[in-house]
Amino acid sequence: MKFLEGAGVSRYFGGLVAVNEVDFIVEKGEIFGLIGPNGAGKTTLLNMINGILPISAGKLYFQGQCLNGLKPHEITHLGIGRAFQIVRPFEGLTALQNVMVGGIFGSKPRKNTKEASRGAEEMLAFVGLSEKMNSQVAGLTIPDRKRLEVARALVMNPKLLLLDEVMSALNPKEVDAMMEMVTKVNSQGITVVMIEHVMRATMAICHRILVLHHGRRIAMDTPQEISQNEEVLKSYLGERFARMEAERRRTID
Amino acid sequence: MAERDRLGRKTTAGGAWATRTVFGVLLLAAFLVPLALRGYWVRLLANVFMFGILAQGVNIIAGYCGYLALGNILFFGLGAYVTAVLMTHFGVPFPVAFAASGAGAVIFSAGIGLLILRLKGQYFLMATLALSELMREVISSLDITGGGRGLTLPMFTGGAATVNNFFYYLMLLLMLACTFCIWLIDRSYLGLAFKAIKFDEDAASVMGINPPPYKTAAWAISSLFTGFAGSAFAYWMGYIDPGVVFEITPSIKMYLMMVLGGAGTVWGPVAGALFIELVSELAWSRFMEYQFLIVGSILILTCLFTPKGLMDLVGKKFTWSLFTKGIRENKI
Amino acid sequence: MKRVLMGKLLLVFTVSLFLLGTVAVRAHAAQDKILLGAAISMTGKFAREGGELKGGYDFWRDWVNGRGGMDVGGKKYKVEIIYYDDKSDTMTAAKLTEKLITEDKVNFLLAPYSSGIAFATSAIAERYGYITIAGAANSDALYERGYKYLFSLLPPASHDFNATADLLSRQKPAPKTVAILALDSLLTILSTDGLRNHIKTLGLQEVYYTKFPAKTTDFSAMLTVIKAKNPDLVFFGGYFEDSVPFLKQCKELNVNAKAFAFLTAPQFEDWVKILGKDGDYAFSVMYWARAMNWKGPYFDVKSFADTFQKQTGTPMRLYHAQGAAGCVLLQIAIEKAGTLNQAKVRDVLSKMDVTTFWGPFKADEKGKNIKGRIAILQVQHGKTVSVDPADPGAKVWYPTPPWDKR
Amino acid sequence: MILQMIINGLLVGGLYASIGVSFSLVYGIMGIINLAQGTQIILGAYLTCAMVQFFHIDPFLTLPVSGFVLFCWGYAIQRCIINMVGKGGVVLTSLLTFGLNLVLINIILLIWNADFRGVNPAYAGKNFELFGATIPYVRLAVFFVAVVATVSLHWFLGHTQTGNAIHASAQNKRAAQIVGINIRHSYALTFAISSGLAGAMGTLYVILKPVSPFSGADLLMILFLVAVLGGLGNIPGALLGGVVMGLTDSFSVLCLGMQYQKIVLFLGFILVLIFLPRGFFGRRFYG
Repeated sequence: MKFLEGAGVSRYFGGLVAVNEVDFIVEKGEIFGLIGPNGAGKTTLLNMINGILPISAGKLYFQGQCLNGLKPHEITHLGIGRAFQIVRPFEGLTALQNVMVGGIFGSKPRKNTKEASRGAEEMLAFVGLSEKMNSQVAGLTIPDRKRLEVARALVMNPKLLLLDEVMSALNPKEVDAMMEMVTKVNSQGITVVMIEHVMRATMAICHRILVLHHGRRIAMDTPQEISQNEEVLKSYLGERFARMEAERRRTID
Repeated sequence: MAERDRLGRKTTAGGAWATRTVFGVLLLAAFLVPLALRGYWVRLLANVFMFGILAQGVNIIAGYCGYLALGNILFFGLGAYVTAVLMTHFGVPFPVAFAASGAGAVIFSAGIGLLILRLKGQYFLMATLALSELMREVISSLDITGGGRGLTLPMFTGGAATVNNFFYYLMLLLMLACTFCIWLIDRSYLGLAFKAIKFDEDAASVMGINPPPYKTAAWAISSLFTGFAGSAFAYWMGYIDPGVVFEITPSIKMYLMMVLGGAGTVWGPVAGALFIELVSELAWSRFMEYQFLIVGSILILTCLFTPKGLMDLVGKKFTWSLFTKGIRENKI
Repeated sequence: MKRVLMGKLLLVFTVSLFLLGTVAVRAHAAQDKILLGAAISMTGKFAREGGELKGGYDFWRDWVNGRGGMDVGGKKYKVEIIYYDDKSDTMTAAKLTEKLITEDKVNFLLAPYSSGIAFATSAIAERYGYITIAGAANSDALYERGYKYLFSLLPPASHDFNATADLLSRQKPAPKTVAILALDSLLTILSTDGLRNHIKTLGLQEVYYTKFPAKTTDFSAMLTVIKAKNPDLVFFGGYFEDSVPFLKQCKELNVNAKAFAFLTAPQFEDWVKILGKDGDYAFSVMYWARAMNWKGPYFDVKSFADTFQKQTGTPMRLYHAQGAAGCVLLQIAIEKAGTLNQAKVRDVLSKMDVTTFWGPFKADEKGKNIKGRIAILQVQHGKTVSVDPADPGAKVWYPTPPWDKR
Repeated sequence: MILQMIINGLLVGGLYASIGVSFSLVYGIMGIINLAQGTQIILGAYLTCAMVQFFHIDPFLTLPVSGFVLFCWGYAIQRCIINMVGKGGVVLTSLLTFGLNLVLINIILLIWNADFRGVNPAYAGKNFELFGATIPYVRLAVFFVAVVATVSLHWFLGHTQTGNAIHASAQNKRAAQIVGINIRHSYALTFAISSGLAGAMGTLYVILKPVSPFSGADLLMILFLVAVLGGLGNIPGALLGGVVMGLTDSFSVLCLGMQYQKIVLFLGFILVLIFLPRGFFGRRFYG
């Protein structure tokens, strides 16, 4: 039984094919990277995994159960947590309440508020937001919001955590902190699927990477292999690596 | 000494004591009003309470859940007609008809809610408006409701003072019950679920909330109290016709009250109802020709400067930047 | 927490402001004044009718004060009227009626416009034992509730159309078929229901009947159906805003009948003005017409219209007269009773058999005016002419020529 | 009779469509439900009445004037007021436009009082026969003007630079700003076009039917129905929505009777919402 498996997963928007017959397998316990240029269908794929978008064709299996046709909350209750790319906290609530929503509703028998409140506080401490627990999220900075987003997903005790660009718009120091956090989460036995444009982080912490281009899978391999895959280099990495290389040389010189 | 309630909001022991005192005094005053004031003011206040109930009704579905049920007057009319039909054609006593009105409204809203609450906000808004128009037309074309001729309910026996006091207390208690209900919701997981749905329905469902049952529950509660208010109104007025109970103006007025007082707050809509009715009263008696201008301007100014309601402003230091905060946040 | 506390304080503030309002009571009427109160539609859907009613009340007040006031038990009282706008809204009207009684402590109430509103206000007046002389609310159902303090100036609404049917059935060539259209509202349904029963006695055949919903502005589909039925007479039970588009669309679709009969709409100047010569030949129900030539204690029909014109500078219209007539009736009853006591004035009213410039008044036990009469007008050359009873030299124009031959 | 019914339906539908289009435009571009739109139409109607009364000109000639006045009013309102709450969401903007609606009603009341107004030019009601059906000239002209307005609006949005700018603002606010589109201006322009159209339609409306300051509320329901049936924000869709509504009106009277006309209409509308929430065309075009 595979942990998470996609077989010929596709999504059409009218005539537009956003995700085109993608096959992939995520093993239990790994950090699985998802990369590709803008519009490659990465977020669409995640949206299908947790049920926000219906799957147009193909099948998705999580621990042997078919995800096709399930509602988002049902998928969440199976143990899949999600952090959004454009952070979507509930603006009118405090940070603590935001996390509590996940705490209360994230698992099948609903938790009571007291228990959830305690769990949420712990989770906020874990991501380093204890001090801002009671402030309205509208006032939080971007890095804080990203942390909150991760906390909201984690508090549901997921078996699988979907992270959508949690490191974009962070400075190098903050990226380091976030990388550390992701590996820490992973070391607790939570499988992670992450979309990330910050190649430094992806290459460093992912065990395997799936590369999408125009909705098609063009590679799925270890970071090492990916960085040498010709097609990947041509369509996506090339440009970035060239830039990275150039930068590296400049610093060396 | 800061403590926290179950949802992690800070409360202060001293503050709570002072609040309770003020609250108790107000409540007591509200119960004693009919002893001190004359007919008109009792009626006026009963009217305010009725709008308080209606505003609280939309507060649950729109203020908490973010679903703009612009046609919520539908349940008011439904409640009024259930009561009127039961009392005139079946000789049912008022308390029974009253209960039946609430039940009717809930059954209707729950049934139809499962269908139309799948719609996104703006479509839901129009669907409710169309529903209330549809209900008006259906009632107009039925025989049992008297059609466009309306229905005359049995008279409430007793003198003018008895009648006024009865409806005053009925409306007051209904409003308090409704507010208490919202207070309970606000403190419980339901309130969190409602607000999560309001702010971002997709995110809410990813966090394990199944929106449709929650939305339907919110609308059902909303319709329950609105239906009760309609039932009491019908008995109070003694005559109803479709034009009276499905009027669109009150429908809009209750939104004005909710937003002015503060959408998604426990007491805001009640404060809004009090404020609006007071202003209307002043506007009517002094500036008859400018009444729409005044009410309209208040509405515009509210939207511009206090989009979160008056309750959001109290206790804050008044500065220019607070004054223009709404505009700074919302302008394009 | 401070915020919540402040919230409560705001509430306290609002409440006290509110209570302050109660203290700011109107300066009470001096002893030698009679205070009357009226909650009337100055805005909203009945603004036009309400406005005219108010004009009539104002005229009567100025007139009576010009004579030195009302004579009650040998003492002259000046008259003052407090007005509120009920916005054509039942709930507001009820509230304001209660305000007039309990806050302003008026001596007598003057009636609002429309049966729907009168339902609510008369219920309140009844509880406080205040008389309502409904000048412009004649729905039969109003008077079936067993109220003691409610009187109607007009004959019951269910008879509204009957006189027109009588008149038209006497014309040559005799009409045979009738189409009846009714706006779905209290008064219009009552009058068309009455008519539907009445035409059977006249040997007319109903070929088409329909109710139409309020706020209908497009009748073209309905007119297409009517055209196929080709009725001799069309009775249209609707108000101003319904009848104007109806008649325009009749012309557009070339639908013609031997006669078009309306309720009170065509007697409004604007109706004739908007429709121009397309309005000619239309029949209108009128509760009062100069040709009726009633003679009353203070005015007869003609002198009332002249005095009104002279005193106010505006031409007299139906609801002016209706409003003033209600006041005059009240005045007669009060002066006859010689007291301001509601119950005693009420007793006088219920037994009174009197003819004013408005016509005869005699209430049955339910308060309906059983002696009320109806006149019929027809629009001729862009003016309303009374054809039954007939103005001097007036003739009924019948049948209506085709639209392109007018 | 069937032919006459179809023609009636089409002609009424044309009028419905033309007033629905202006509403749909504002919703499609800015996501604003303009509750003042009905009263804006009424304002246009009153302007026409006033001009006809003072200058004794043909009502059709007043069309550009009432259109222009409302255009300026619309621009000012959006630029100075509605833009200020633009990001506040549908609740806030709806309430704001409702406030505007009340203010407008009061302005009309102060200038013209509560009377019904109408114009009735000499040629109103003239008609001709075609295959046994009666067709009134004025309605045909109104239908024609409405269709021309809708089509040219559609063309304007699709084929001119300004139109493209408006279009872009609807698609992606941020991106439009980046490429140098003054989004405040293009929003104001959109609203102005919508108001101008409303003013012009007011002229057409009052030639057919009398209006009072409170008629706006009744029109608003028609606006909703037409715009939603065609798909919110979809201009050719609104045209179709109007025609479908007109035909429904006609045939419900023929088949069931006048009394049930509105029941059929609203029931149909709710069913469409439930089963085809994006209208007949979906929201392919704007927003």
